[in-house]
Amino acid sequence: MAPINETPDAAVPALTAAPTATVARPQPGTRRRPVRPAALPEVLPLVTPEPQPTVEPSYTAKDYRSDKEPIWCPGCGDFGVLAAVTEVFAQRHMDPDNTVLVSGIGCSSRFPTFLKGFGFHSVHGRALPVATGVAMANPRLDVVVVGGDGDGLSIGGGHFTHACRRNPNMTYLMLDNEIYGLTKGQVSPTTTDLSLAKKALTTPFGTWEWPLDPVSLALAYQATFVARAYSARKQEMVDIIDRAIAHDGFSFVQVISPCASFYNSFRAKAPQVKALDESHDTRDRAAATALAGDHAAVWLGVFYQDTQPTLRERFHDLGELAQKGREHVLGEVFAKYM
Amino acid sequence: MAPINETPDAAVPALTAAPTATVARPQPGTRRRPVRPAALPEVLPLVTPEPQPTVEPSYTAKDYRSDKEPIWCPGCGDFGVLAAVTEVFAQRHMDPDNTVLVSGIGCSSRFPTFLKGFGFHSVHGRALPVATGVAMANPRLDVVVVGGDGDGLSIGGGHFTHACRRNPNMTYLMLDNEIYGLTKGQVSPTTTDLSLAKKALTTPFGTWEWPLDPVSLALAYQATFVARAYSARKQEMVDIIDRAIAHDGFSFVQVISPCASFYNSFRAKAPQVKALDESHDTRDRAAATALAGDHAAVWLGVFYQDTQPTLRERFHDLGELAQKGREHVLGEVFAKYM
Amino acid sequence: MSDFVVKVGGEGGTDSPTTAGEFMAQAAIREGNAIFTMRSFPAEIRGGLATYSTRLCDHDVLSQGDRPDVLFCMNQEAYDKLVGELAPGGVLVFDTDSVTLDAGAHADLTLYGVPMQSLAQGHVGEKRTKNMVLLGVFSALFGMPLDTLKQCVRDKYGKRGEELVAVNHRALEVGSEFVAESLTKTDPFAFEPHPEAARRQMIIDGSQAIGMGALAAKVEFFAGYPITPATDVMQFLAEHLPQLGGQVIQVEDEIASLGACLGASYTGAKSMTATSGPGLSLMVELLGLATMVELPVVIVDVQRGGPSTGLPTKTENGDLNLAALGAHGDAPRVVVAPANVQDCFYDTVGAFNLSEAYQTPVILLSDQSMAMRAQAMAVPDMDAVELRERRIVDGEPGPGYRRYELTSDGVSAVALPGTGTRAYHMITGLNHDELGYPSTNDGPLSMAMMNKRQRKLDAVRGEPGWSRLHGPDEARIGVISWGTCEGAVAEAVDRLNAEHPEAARALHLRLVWPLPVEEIMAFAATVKRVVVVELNFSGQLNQLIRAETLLPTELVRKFDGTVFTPGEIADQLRDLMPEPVVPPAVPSSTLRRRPTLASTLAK
Amino acid sequence: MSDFVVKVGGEGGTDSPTTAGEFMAQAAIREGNAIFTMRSFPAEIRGGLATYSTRLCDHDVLSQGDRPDVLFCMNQEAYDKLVGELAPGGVLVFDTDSVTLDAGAHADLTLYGVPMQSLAQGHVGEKRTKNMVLLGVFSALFGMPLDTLKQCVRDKYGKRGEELVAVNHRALEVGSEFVAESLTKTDPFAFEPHPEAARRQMIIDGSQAIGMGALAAKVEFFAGYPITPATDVMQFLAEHLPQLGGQVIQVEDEIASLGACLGASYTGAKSMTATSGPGLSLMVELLGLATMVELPVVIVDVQRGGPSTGLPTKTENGDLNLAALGAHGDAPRVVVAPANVQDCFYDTVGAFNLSEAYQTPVILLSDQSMAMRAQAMAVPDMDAVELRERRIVDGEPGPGYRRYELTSDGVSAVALPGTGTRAYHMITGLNHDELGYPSTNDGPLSMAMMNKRQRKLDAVRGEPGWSRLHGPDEARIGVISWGTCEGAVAEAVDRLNAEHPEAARALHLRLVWPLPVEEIMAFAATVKRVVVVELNFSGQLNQLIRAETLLPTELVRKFDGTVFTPGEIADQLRDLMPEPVVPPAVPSSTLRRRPTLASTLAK
Ligand SMILES: Cc1ncc(C[n+]2csc(CCOP(=O)(O)OP(=O)(O)O)c2C)c(N)n1
Ligand SMILES: Cc1ncc(C[n+]2csc(CCOP(=O)(O)OP(=O)(O)O)c2C)c(N)n1
Ligand code: SF4
Ligand code: SF4
Ligand SMILES: [Mg+2]
Ligand SMILES: [Mg+2]
Repeated sequence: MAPINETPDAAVPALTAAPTATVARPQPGTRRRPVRPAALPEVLPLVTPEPQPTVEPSYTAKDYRSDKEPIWCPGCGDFGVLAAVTEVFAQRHMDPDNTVLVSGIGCSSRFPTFLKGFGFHSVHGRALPVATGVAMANPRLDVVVVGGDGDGLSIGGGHFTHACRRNPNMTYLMLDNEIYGLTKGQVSPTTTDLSLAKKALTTPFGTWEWPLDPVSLALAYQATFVARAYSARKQEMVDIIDRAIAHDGFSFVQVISPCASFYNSFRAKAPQVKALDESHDTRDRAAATALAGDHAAVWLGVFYQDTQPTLRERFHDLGELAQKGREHVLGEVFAKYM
Repeated sequence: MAPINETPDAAVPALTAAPTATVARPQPGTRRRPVRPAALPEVLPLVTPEPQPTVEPSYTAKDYRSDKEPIWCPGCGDFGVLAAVTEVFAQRHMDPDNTVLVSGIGCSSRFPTFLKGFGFHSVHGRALPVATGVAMANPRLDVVVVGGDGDGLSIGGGHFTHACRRNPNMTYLMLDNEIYGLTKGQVSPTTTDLSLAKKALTTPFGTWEWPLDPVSLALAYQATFVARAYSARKQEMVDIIDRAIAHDGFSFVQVISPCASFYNSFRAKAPQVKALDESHDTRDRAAATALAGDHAAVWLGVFYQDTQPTLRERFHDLGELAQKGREHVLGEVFAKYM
Repeated sequence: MSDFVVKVGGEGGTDSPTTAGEFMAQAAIREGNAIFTMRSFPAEIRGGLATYSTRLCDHDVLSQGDRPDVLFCMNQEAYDKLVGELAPGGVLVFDTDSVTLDAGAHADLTLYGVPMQSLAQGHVGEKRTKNMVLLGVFSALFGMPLDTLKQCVRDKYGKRGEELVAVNHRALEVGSEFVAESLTKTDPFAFEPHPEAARRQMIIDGSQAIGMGALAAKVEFFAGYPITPATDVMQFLAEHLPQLGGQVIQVEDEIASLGACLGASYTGAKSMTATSGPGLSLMVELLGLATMVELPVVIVDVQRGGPSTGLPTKTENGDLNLAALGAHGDAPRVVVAPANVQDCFYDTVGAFNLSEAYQTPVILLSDQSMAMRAQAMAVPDMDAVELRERRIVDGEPGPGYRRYELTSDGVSAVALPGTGTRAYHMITGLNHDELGYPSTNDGPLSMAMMNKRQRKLDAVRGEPGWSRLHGPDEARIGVISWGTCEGAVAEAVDRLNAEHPEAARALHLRLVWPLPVEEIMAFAATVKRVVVVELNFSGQLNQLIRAETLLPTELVRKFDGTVFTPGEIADQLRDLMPEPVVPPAVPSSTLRRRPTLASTLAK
Repeated sequence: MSDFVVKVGGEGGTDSPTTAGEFMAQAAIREGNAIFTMRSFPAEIRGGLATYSTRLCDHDVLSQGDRPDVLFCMNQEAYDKLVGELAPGGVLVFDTDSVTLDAGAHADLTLYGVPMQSLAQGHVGEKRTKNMVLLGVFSALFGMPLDTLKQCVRDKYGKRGEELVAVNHRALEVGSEFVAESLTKTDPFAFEPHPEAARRQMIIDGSQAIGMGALAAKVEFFAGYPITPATDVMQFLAEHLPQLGGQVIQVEDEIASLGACLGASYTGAKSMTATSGPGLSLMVELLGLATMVELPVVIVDVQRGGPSTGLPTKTENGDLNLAALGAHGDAPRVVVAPANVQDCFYDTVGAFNLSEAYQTPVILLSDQSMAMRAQAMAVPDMDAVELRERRIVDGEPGPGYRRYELTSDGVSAVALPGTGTRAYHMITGLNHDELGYPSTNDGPLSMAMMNKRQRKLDAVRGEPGWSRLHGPDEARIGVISWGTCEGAVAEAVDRLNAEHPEAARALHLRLVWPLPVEEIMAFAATVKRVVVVELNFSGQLNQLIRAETLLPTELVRKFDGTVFTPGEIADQLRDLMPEPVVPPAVPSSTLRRRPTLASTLAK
């Protein structure tokens, strides 16, 4: 997503981004498709270009807040994420008129309410399909999806897979508190601590189900930007989310954001989290996968990034292919069936 | 799943299985749960034990066929899988009375129709939840799930994730033809070949979506048995499926089973498939993951296997935990609310 | 006779008004009174205004009543939002430390100011006992024996240590003493203890009652996905079912919930799931499958305000259309709806019975108000609870076994896997033959199977015991209701009959689909005008009744997220009252009467 | 006047009876005749019996007719399964190489044996031209000009080379010559060419027509998931929409389909998805969301036989309940149902118009029979097609922008993201205020919003042009129908009126929800008895009509997976005919009549 005060095709130096190379994934035989050049198309397929409004450069983080006060519990990790997101919006001079926040249902999914911009608070687990429609129909919009671990990995888990492999241009922040917050505390697919699980409402005797790691999944699903941040480490979080929004394609950030009320893991997480080493090569998916599954630490930072054609470019191509030497007006379609 | 002519608790030497060690996955900090001992409980929680009928030892592969002729197209890969499955059933002396085949919708999902036993042909994408209910409610049954790549990775993709991490005792055969067969040819999440995709009905200009690899996903989902077979290599397929059924827990086999009518990839696959090296350590998830993502070949064989508590054992434990020092009759429950 | 409504309002997280209300209700039960409670929660996850209201009544109670007679306000928000609800001549008790009254208002109210905050902090030394101070005040002002409250406190906190009990007892006394020393009672409300009438009863809410009903029906398998206000059912069963040998699993979504239940049911296990509207919407495809393969399963829908995410913490009886008719193609199924906590227990047993006996999915429609409401209920006599079981194949029926045999009652015997029947067969959502195998090209066979499924439902229509009558045998107006409205309807009917004899009578349906048409026609023949009362926008039951009976009904509805009060219904019925001239067209005696459970209401 | 039905049956994979049928139909159009076709497929993925039937008529045609008059059997299975369908006095043409007739049967039929297989193999040298030999036989026996068939063949295969054309032409001649040399025509059926009346028309099926209608409505976004028999709509749009600048995406399931459409619609794009019953069942939750957030979207449901997986290759009009009422809570939405291929085009445009104008989801119910049926249709005059657009905010409305302003017609202006309005707001499935923000504790507001949503629907009820009348102005029997039954109903009505003047008239509804109650009442006032004809088990429209009008309707239904024939309906109507004594109770002239499109039917 390009900041709106630049023309969309200009190259935007990401504020904190590590060098992002165009990495060709291995392509032997017919098993993988050829990689397309990374240039952006000049013409967008669907929406008539609208004049791009510019935002006051004086917008500060708090100007990106709506006038609604968050209804989260005191101490909820989501407050930190909200602060980081508004700061990223400010430093990227994002235009609220051009920003669409999409969410499902959950504490974290209340996010759009508290931001200035356009918000679509849909139903539980369906944020990604909705956001895909938004991003496809108007590729000039900056689309940010926010939701919980339950929303994204339990009821919505089937959509996460396909959003990653389609690579639409949007940023997905999964606010992972390892619990269902809004429904007052049940285990989620990421719940790791057996003793905490026992306090959850529907598993009084605990649960043994193997926890899922969202970063590992995004990597297996071939996402082109995969990162992990921690709600209690703000500047790092700002940097990571900034890079995610700057990424051209689907960017996924697992934000560890503990629930103060039903599964407060701030204390447990603090000693485990560590920033990824500078030397980690974000173009190396295998290394990223190994680090994601590493049990020695909960690594924070950008695990993986590469440049692949986005859904928008693919559909642009498809439109061009379709339009070559074929009917362009309705009458010609009719004529074909006579 | 134990063959029915032995008592369920007896150790069953798998016919062709490599040595399966009890591998403890790494467990640092609170991030992972302790591994439980692998012993099977004596008492099963729910169903009153029924006398276990034994099957005629003279049952041959064809005795496991129902009297319905498959309605598949001539040349369909699924015929080979059917032959292999009946052969495995015969060599394991499985009791049809104790065998439940569960499927969704698709050409491959017609499988239960052609086998002797109990079959539940449910709706598109829901075979795994249904099978989980079957396996939980009567843990003595041998449960085999059969379905397509669309059924299991597209509409049913969200369930696949959770079936793997729950580790119910069942075998899931995904008959992967990289296409939607029953609906006459649309791209599926595993479609790899761009030129074939263009011939698919709903993508006349091709598709660029990154194909999913079922084996990689099952590994990321923490499945305890992950394998790949090829419909045109029967004995190997028999061996793999046999080991899958012998596995105690959730066993996943991707069976490459080309569609003769809409995406005939027999020719393309033949030179790509290769049996995994004998030296591959099936207890090494990282190595398995690397091989699954390998672009040099389509490896066949057992990628990974370990022993973890199954859903059945977990619920047994849970029941024991629950029953310790608590009410065991309804009256005591009532009393608690007075 | 004493009968008044006490409401307590305060900050959910800190004032804990709900705990005060719960002790009030429990003590009343022990003093031989009847109660009817209601809770409300704030939209915030934590904090915000929470309320608890209890109707205290020394005779049987049918509804939550009209407006609160006594209001305790623990903070300013409670005062601002709730004082307008008070009945004329009511009593306002407020925390002088945190509430500022509107100057000059409330001339018609009795006001008692109590420095609850300072009493708790200063005299008890523990701010959090404010709700106990409040209870002490309540005890002294309205005559609730303090010892009974103390005993309730001991029973609840005893195992957590004597100190906790002591500090709470102290707070009760502080409140009570404050009244004795500083207030003079000027209002007419008085609690009347009847300890001699007290029975040992459970105090449970609708969701706990559903859970108990499932245990009583010998449920074996429960799969669910959390959703407000249905999670409590799963929570109850997660705690108790494993101890009785069954299994409870939280799965990845509502589709998986019902899928797993169908799988479990296929092996013969009694299976259940519980959800609310959005979850039921997701289950529609599998509900159709359940009908088609004829698998028993009970689906509890604790209805909340709709449509869509709607009003998750409010109530509505708005899922009837979906429950009865939500299917592609015609997929007959059964819908039952309890009217109160006791029904929640017995109708859950009934739902399992219908489901197993007819091999059909049964949807049980509870709602948020029932789930949030505690009522007293006598411990069920399990010997009197009849359980019905599935028709099962025993032994080996031989190779021609017909899973879907076209029997005269539509019910066919099931061969379960793993039970030695060797009756191999498959079940499928495709049209199938009697053996169970797909058949998609045989029109007469598909019709025969459709008729078979409907035949079962037609038999359910005649199942006895699923309705209740209230009021005289004949009346000018006849009210038909379903869901949570029964109590308010019954009270409204009583009031009208007190004004004019034979003004009104009521028929309350708990089997709502298939519709008991004969019973409705018989009822209609005893009245001049039929009015349907329900808690949704479009009058969903009303439409079904009109379609099946062509009765020119009137509709009284409410759809603001709250339940009816008896007064609201009585007012609307008065407007609809026909002139008391002509006798009913058909003499009621000529119409067959079915036995009803009228007398069991609120017993 | 010529009017007869020709059916061709053979092995789907090898005999290609469908291709023969298609050429027959196309040639008939070019010869100025009207056609009405039907196809059937085997349950097997490949192979099995396939049939194609064409009614050939030198005047307008309303339905597929009753039974085939002429049957071509290309193999034994076709003979075994189809010969019983032939009308008495019909003609059987069979392949003597592969069909053995039942000895002694068929005394009432005209029989022509043709060695199709050997002619194709021996005389043409290409076994696969058997269907062309058949066409040559057809041409010579029934008078279809051979040159026209040849031209059709050239138009289709020309670009694939002269050789292919030549071999097929040769086969046509071989067939035709065989008749001239070896057969003597003894039957009465004769095709009457009217080349002078031929218009240039499209021959398309219902799904192609829906796709074209969407293009005409300027659809911009389509997301879908394959399902029989709806995939054709996606397939059509996948081929054509990208060329007109729109997007088509196949997503992971039906929930994602509707989710993506709602997202696209949120940006202002006209969006559509297409599915069949099982997919619609999965969409129920998001349909409720669409109503709640007031987003336009068109959902096509190509109905197939239900319930559950049911009869995927058969037809039914059984999804009306789900489409109209399938929601938790009350979620008003619009349901329209075309009756023929031409409607499929215009009603799709109409569906988009209603959807955008009223900001509401619109479900369009087509069915398998319409999807599989080719009809001729004049090229639409796009200048005459009116498009209605969403009420959009232009410029900057300022900070108080109310997305859900409570307007008198219920429609509020939308600010789209990215269009410079700066009208920041959110939309949510929760109850919300006029600004769009969640509000879950304000009863009057929730009620106002519910009324707003219903207000829009009430306006839709009055939209003109969504019904058609057939028959005289008054009649003894009045038939109301929806879906694919119209043609058969109209023919049945004509037959009855030919027997007795003013015997029957018909009202066909294409807007089925909200129900046009006034129009139905006006129609009912012109007849003595109202009969509802529909293609499902429970009479879904019938129930809705009864609920809303209390009319004592009769139901004529069919649910074996096939469409009605005119004869079947006529038979049932005769049984229901009331005695022709009393005039209608209300003089019809006193009732307001709405303009209808009766005259446009099948023009
Ligand atoms: C279809 C459906 N099922 C269930 C729910 C209830 N529900 C709301 S939010 C939620 C889970 C919340 O957990 P998560 O997504 O992790 O978000 P959090 O509240 O923890 O931020 C559930 C189960 C719902 N709204 N809709
Ligand atoms: C809810 C629903 N959506 C769509 C369909 C249509 N459908 C049936 S099978 C199928 C996909 C088949 O592909 P796959 O699962 O790969 O099985 P295959 O036929 O290739 O063996 C689809 C889309 C359906 N039956 N139900
Ligand atoms: S419940 Fe947990 S996740 Fe939800 S707002 Fe409260 S602290 Fe945050
Ligand atoms: S369509 Fe393909 S997958 Fe289906 S039966 Fe035919 S060959 Fe097999
Ligand atoms: Mg969470
Ligand atoms: Mg497939």
